[in-house]
Amino acid sequence: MKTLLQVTGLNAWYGESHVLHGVDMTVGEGEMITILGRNGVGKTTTLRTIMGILRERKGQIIFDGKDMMDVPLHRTAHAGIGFVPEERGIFATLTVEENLMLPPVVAGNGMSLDEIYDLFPNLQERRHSPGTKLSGGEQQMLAIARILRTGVRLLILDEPTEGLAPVIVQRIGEVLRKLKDRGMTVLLVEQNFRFASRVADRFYLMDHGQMVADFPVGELPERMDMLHSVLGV
Amino acid sequence: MAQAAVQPHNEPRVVLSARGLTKIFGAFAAVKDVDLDVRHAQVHALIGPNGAGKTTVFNLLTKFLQPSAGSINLLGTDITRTAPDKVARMGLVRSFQISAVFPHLTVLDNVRVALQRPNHLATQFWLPMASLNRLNERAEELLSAVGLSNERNALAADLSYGRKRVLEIATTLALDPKVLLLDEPMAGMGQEDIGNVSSIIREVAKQRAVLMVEHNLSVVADICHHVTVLQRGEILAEGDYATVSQDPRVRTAYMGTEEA
Amino acid sequence: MSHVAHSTNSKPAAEPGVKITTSATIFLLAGLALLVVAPLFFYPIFLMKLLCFALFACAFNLLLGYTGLLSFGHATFFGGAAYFTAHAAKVWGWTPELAVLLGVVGAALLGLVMGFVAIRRQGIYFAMITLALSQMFFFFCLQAGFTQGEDGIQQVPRGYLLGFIDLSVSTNMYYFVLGVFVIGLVIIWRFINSPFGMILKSIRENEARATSLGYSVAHYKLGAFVMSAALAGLAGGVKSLVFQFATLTDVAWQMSGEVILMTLLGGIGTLIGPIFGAGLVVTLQNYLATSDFPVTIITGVVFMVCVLLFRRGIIGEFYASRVGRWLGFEHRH
Amino acid sequence: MTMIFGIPIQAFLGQLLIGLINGSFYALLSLGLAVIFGLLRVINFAHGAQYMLGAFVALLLLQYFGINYWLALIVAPVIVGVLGAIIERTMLSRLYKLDHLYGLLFTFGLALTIEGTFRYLYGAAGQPYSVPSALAGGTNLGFMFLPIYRGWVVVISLIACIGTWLLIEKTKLGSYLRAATENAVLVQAFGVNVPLLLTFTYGFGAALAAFAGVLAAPIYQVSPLMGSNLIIVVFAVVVVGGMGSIMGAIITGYMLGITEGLTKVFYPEASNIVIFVIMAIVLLIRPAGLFGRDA
Amino acid sequence: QDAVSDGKVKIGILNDQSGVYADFGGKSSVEAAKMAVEDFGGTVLDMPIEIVDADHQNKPDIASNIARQWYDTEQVDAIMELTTSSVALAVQALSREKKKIDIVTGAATTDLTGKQCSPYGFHWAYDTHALAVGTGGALVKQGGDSWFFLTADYAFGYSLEEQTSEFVKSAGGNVVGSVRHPLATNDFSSFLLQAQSSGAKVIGLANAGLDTANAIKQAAEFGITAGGQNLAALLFTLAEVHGLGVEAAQGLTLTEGYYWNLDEQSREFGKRFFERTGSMPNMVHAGTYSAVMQYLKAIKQAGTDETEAVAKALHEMPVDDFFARNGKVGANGRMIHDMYLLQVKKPGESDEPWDYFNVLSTIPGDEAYIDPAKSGCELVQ
Ligand SMILES: Nc1ncnc2c1ncn2[C@@H]1O[C@H](COP(=O)(O)OP(=O)(O)OP(=O)(O)O)[C@@H](O)[C@H]1O
Ligand SMILES: Nc1ncnc2c1ncn2[C@@H]1O[C@H](COP(=O)(O)OP(=O)(O)OP(=O)(O)O)[C@@H](O)[C@H]1O
Ligand SMILES: CC(C)C[C@H](N)C(=O)O
Ligand SMILES: [Mg+2]
Ligand SMILES: [Mg+2]
Repeated sequence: MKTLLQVTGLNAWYGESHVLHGVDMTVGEGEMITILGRNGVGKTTTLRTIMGILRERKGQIIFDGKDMMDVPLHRTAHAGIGFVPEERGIFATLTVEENLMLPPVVAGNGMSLDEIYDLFPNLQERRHSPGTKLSGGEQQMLAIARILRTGVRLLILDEPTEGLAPVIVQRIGEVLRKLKDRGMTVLLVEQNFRFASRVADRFYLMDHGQMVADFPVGELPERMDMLHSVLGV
Repeated sequence: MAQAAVQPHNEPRVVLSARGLTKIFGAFAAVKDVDLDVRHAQVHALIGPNGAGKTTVFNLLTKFLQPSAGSINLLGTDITRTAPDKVARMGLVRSFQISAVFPHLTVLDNVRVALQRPNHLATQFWLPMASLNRLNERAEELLSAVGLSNERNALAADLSYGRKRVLEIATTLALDPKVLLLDEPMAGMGQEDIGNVSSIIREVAKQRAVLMVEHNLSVVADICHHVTVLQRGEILAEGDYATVSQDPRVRTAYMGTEEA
Repeated sequence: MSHVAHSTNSKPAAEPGVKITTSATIFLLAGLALLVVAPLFFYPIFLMKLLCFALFACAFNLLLGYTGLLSFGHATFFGGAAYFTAHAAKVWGWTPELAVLLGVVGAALLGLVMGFVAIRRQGIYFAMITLALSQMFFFFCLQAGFTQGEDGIQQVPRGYLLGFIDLSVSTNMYYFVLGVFVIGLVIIWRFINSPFGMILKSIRENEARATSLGYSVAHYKLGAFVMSAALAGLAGGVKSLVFQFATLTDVAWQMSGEVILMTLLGGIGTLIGPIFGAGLVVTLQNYLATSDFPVTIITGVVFMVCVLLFRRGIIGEFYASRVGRWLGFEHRH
Repeated sequence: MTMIFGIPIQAFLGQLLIGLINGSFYALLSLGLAVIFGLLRVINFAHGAQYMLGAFVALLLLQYFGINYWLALIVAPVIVGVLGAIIERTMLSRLYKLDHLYGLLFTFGLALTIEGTFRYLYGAAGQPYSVPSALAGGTNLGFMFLPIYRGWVVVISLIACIGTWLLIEKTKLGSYLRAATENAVLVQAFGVNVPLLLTFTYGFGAALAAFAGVLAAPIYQVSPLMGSNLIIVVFAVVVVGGMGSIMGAIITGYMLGITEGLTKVFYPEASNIVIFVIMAIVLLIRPAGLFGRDA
Repeated sequence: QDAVSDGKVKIGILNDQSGVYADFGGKSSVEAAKMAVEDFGGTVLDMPIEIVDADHQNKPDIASNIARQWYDTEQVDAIMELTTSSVALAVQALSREKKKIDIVTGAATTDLTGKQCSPYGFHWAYDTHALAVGTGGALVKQGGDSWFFLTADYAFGYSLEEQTSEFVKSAGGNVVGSVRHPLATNDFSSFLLQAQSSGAKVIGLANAGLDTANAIKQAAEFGITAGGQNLAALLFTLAEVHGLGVEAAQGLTLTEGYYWNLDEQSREFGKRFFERTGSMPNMVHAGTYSAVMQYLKAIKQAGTDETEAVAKALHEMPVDDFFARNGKVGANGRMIHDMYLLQVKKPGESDEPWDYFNVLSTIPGDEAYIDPAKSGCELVQ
């Protein structure tokens, strides 16, 4: 399998606090990876640093053979990475459709508006209402849908199921699998362990700003003890 | 509040109570009609999924946010319209979800700033700084209680995340609050700190009420006498941990089906 | 809660202040000695102007440097006090010390009113509001009878200090100004190194936390604001006696800008930085007053350069420099 | 003579109209400030200087290149806008990471520099710029004699305000702008060149100021200090309006202009300070301003 | 001891060089002073003569700081020009305290030789009284018997308004109102509207420089002149007419103490001045030349530059040059000379550039100026 994303020795800081202490990880083309870890261990930070949002960083990030460390934030998307933030980032002053149309298309293989509305009929229904009038689940759909239009190759999702009803969680699980079938690579941070174990091919376990373990979904049963001690699950 | 005054005789007295607490942001109700009774000498946990409104409840109780509806009563006084600093002076003190220390003050000074108010040494602009030295003894006591004595001269900014949380608890205790509100005090703490802080909380709760938000369910199970589960701004369940954790609604909404 | 005023990585850090190192003491004494003999070498009026502005800048810095509040309206206190003092000395025939005292009290009251309105907002809003309010005061002075409009209060008598020291004698006036300056500095020093100052510092560091500890942030800010206004008034009142003049120049917003420049140039949040800033600006102005080249351009460029390149100011940079640290001035960042 | 509140109705309506004209300038300028502040979180102290620059560029274009008013109305804002963009790119953009106060201080220095330079080169005195012949003269409205040019100012500034509002509310560029106002980092993460957007915004805001400056030239003369006092009034307008909305800036601008005009009728002594008084009152009652969203 | 202190005579020209009054005097006044020094021969009593100058920006405090510094540290012997009454009063008071001579050509208030006169202070070119008599008188004579004033809000404006009002009233007219505007106003529209609705026949502009020019322009814009009301530009000179353009200024009546195209003598100076500055002189420029010249002559006559002696000579010597005909200096320091009532020509009427005025009449000095005995100056017994 071809390596799409290679992260080596990644360190990151928020002002004076050092949050990532040498993160190493590899994401293969077409893989679906889930990062597990307790609150505050640096999962979100890892995603934000890879994305280039957090720029107080050291280390190496290679995406598709390209060194991303000096790429300005607004070029990251054009390189093929899409980001769905934890807080979803729906713009209050924009309508649903404006939100949907906001991110520029970076490659030809993105979904069309029709396809997206097919996938998320709720959004079509509410396309003229302000973004923040949506329910939490709909907001999450919108946040994902928004990126699907752009045609990125690596989708980075931060806790896509947070605070969502199980039925929506299920729907999102289906969508993610569909995307995987289309060959999209997904990097996911997830607290919802059950959900993660249903969709992921491989796991990274994070603690204290580092990756402490890495194993495929098949090894899950024998790793339960470790997960228990690190995650408290 | 009339209802709050009526209490079963076997329960400790209610020191902080909210009735019909509601907060509406624009069109969104972050907190809806929440009733809460926090009792003396008890640790009360507020749990629930992210975005359930826990922090908002904290902000409302401490008056950092003005409730859209409902009333709050602290130690028999209605504080629904009272300013936040006044509430703090009345004995309701909080910590923050994101760490809240004075980064460019030393650890000792952080605690001393907190001690200044109860010791009436805050508005004297004519006294020298040395006048604050009489707070040192108490400050050192607090620091050693939380195990920060060795770092007393370090800048707060230079502490690790967990140590900052510990420092924050020390400054909070310095005010000798009657009701202590802790927002995720264990978040980001190492295991050794968690044990330590758990015992501190247990200790301080002997003479005061503690309300805490906490995702670490083993801590909740361990030290909390009473648990309120919040979901989408509303109370989903209430009771002791054993009861609440068996509630299927709580399991689906918050704990999931896995064992904690 | 807004944290505009204290976002950590941008504000120059607190000054060494609390501990007075030996070298600081030596510098202080040397500086004082220099000021005592200065009139032998320099034009006393120039020195007095310098001292007045230095005190003004220090008073301003008390607010910006130690509370994180950028006031764009300090001309109101400086110029307002100048009017009060001048009026009392000229029209009512008060002795200079009483006239100056009136200026201080007047400035403190103005500070109370302006502060009451302005501290409702933070950061840039605070700056804009103080600016607008001081512009309002400017228009008031333009129209109020006792200020004499564009003419200003002219020929203010310097009078007799305590009724017997003739201040129209330049040397007497100089030592009077020097005395006021030293007293002003001592007050400022005491203020920032007091229990009150400690709370101010903590408010600047983390306003929400200070509130949660039970400190009424607004009252502390207002206290600092009034103190700063009163001291600015002290400087303004004395200045009106030095120049025997009180005019609109002193209440105009450009004056507020000037004092910001002095502080920025010298080093925000350092006790003595503003003195150097004021010295530099006053010297420059003096030098350029009779030349063709307008002061504004230089002022503006210095402003931009300071903001872009050395936000710590002269003294701040010095503290942070190797020599500064070697001499025992630590500068935290 | 018909009286209203003991004032001749003519004087009343006349001052009302003059207030509206002043209000047009307040609206245009506070609009530009609001646009810049919305995205950059910078209080553009140089706004007054850019307004002055607009007038001066128009004057110089006329003097040296014979470019008339109509062309200057477009060319001058473009020149000032580009200048603004250059300043943003090379200097202002370094300050975003810092406390917003530094942006204020920087633009303050910029204002002093620009005004000082023009004062040095052209003196503090104003220079005449004549009303374009097509708009010369006036028309008798019955209650007052309205110079056509001033009528034009009201109309065109209203158009410019509405145009800007449409640009921001109804276009793709506008949606980037609005989104970036809410969450610049995310918009950038989506692949929008937000730094460029910021540069454009600053340039656009400066151009709006310059546009107001060209409009003002025939009325107020072209003088290096024409913007320096105006800007403070506009700050007050902005504080009253609140920083939240574009529409808020526009409406407050007109409203306060008219209020000021009316004060001149009823209590002329207070006309210079009425806006500041209103500001203080609004702050006491609604600290976020009339249309402001942040509290 | 040396007859001349510090081995040189140093004259300071202190005026507005960049503000609303920059054309009125400004840098050109400095040039005029230099011309006088050159014409005098560059030395007096064998000592060099030096001119220094500074911009006081119309701010009395700035002016008095500069003056103080000049006197204290730069051995300046006399300060002249002093545009703007507030400045002139401040500097005259300081000069009196420092025992130095000041000769005012730029400012107008009669207080300089009235309540606030100085034994070492002289007022050279014109004053508010002369303007009231000249321009005010002319308009009253034309039937302008009800006035509304637009007044610059400082000493000069008050003085001009007061004296013109007195004049109007004594001629049987009345003043229906007045409004004060700050120095350097750029929008007069609401003031003009007030003037318009007052219904006064004459709108008296008790201001100067660009303020007047702006008011005139905007009055035309609002159809005020077309509506039958007359404007009285009480202080308006060649420089402002040039700035405003004859088109807009045509027909205005004004009073000056000098006009370059009056006769051979004045033309000769005008031409030379034009060559050096690119513009024709008004009464301030010419007056400054005259004042410097007279001051040097006085030093020569006194044989010293010591203040008392020079002041005495200045008081005693008659003034007779291209600027002042039959000039004499009163005990209050007022230099009394003839003034001219002028009217701006129509656009077609000018024969040559800068030929803007028709001379309506000559106002004899004794009529134009207050009798020193009645000036209220304490120095006049
Ligand atoms: N903007 C910030 N400034 C300072 N510290 C921050 C900031 N954001 C996060 N942190 C800190 O960095 C650490 C890592 O945070 P991060 O958000 O990456 O955790 P996480 O693993 O995503 O947690 P969660 O499961 O709660 O989302 C935490 O200690 C957090 O408090
Ligand atoms: N100022 C605000 N304006 C609008 N909505 C808000 C505001 N503050 C909070 N909310 C919303 O209110 C809801 C409750 O937020 P709150 O912070 O109280 O949640 P929480 O239970 O503390 O969650 P967590 O466990 O993540 O801390 C969220 O949906 C949040 O987006
Ligand atoms: C400069 C002058 C036109 C002003 C006026 N002469 C005065 O005395 O103030
Ligand atoms: Mg996270
Ligand atoms: Mg929370």
